[in-house]
Amino acid sequence: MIEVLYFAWLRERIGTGAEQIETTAPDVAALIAELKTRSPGHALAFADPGALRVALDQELADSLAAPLAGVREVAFFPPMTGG
Amino acid sequence: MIEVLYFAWLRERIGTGAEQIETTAPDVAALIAELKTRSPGHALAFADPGALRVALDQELADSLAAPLAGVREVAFFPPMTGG
Amino acid sequence: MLRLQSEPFAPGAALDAFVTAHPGAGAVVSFTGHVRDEGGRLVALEIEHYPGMARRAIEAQMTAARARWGLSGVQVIHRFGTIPAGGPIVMVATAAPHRAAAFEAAEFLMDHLKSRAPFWKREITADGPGPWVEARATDEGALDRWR
Amino acid sequence: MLRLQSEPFAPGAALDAFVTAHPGAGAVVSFTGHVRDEGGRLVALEIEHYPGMARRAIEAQMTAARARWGLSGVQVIHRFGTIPAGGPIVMVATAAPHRAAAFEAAEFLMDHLKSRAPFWKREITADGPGPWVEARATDEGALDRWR
Repeated sequence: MIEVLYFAWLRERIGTGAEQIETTAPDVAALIAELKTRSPGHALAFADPGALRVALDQELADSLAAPLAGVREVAFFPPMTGG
Repeated sequence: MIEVLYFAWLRERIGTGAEQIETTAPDVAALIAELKTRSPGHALAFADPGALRVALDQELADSLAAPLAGVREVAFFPPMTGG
Repeated sequence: MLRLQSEPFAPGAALDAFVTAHPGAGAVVSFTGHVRDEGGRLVALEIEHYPGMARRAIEAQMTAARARWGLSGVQVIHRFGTIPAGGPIVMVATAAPHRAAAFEAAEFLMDHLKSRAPFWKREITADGPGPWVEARATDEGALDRWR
Repeated sequence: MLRLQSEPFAPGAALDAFVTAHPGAGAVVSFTGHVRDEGGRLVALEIEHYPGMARRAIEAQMTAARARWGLSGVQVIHRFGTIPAGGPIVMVATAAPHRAAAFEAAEFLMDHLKSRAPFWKREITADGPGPWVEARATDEGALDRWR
């Protein structure tokens, strides 16, 4: 069981900011493939995964190939616009 | 007649911060040659003219060859240490 | 010191407190970012953030800056929530013996806050919530300077 | 705005006044320079200046910075006279739409104040007036960046 978080327009398209997911996906790309099947909103949010950013346990991941072993919190969001 | 000003250690070596000079020196280098003869303090202050900075009417001069025609205020000082 | 808050802050009071806390520093640089009204078009910005990660990410950036430039002090204030036009969003302050270190460290922190801290801005106009602000390629490119 | 004064100033009050005077600016950078005590060796700095030229030179530098970076505001405060260790010597503030302009303009101004404004610093130790501070080659070299 992992906690999946969504921010900004991902959160809006999916309709929630957090959900608990039961998954055996080995990496981020596989998790995205699973999430896309959950609703049309999910499919829309993940239409272009390359444009998104992913954080694993609050650390930015380098790529969609990052493994999920041991990860408890996965966050998806658009490029950050802080400062 | 021009006003000659001295700052920092030049002022200390010469013993005054300002003097009125009657001169026909055509440029800064010629003025320095004249000033050096005024006292041992002047000679010491101008021992290494290349290490000094000169301002003509409050504008930094590019070189000791700068002409004095029309200039009313000449200032000599060490490299600046503001900020 | 890091403050993440929804409340406004006074840049001057924050600067004076920072200076007082670092009496030996020769050079103090501050950056303050405010909501631009974009010619009257914007009423406010709404800033969403990812609280846990925001704190971790900014603290890591502060630690990196402190080590890289030998800072004697570093402070970041970043707001979230709705900030009206003209209001302060972010403040960075750095203290170092000399000016080059203080300036570079402040720029480093701002460049990282822009593209590597989990905040997202959305425009609020007279008509209500508008589009999410898109990341600028120049902000991402600014990070190249620090690699 | 340019202030040349012997009296102390409060950086925070100066920053708040500057921000208030430039409400549309997205980015405000400040630099404040203080007298370092050099490990307790220094009691104060004595700063001599050339008043007429100081005003002209700094105003020219401010005008150049404003034009080059499209600043919406620029402020310089520079003190002269005797300034005790820890006291503020100089403050520069710049306001611009974006951060890169505000940072660069503030650095430009500080680099020019260091080597192109007619001020001279002398150390005051417990034994009285000490040596005049010598100009650093790195300060002169810093100007190359702006040519």
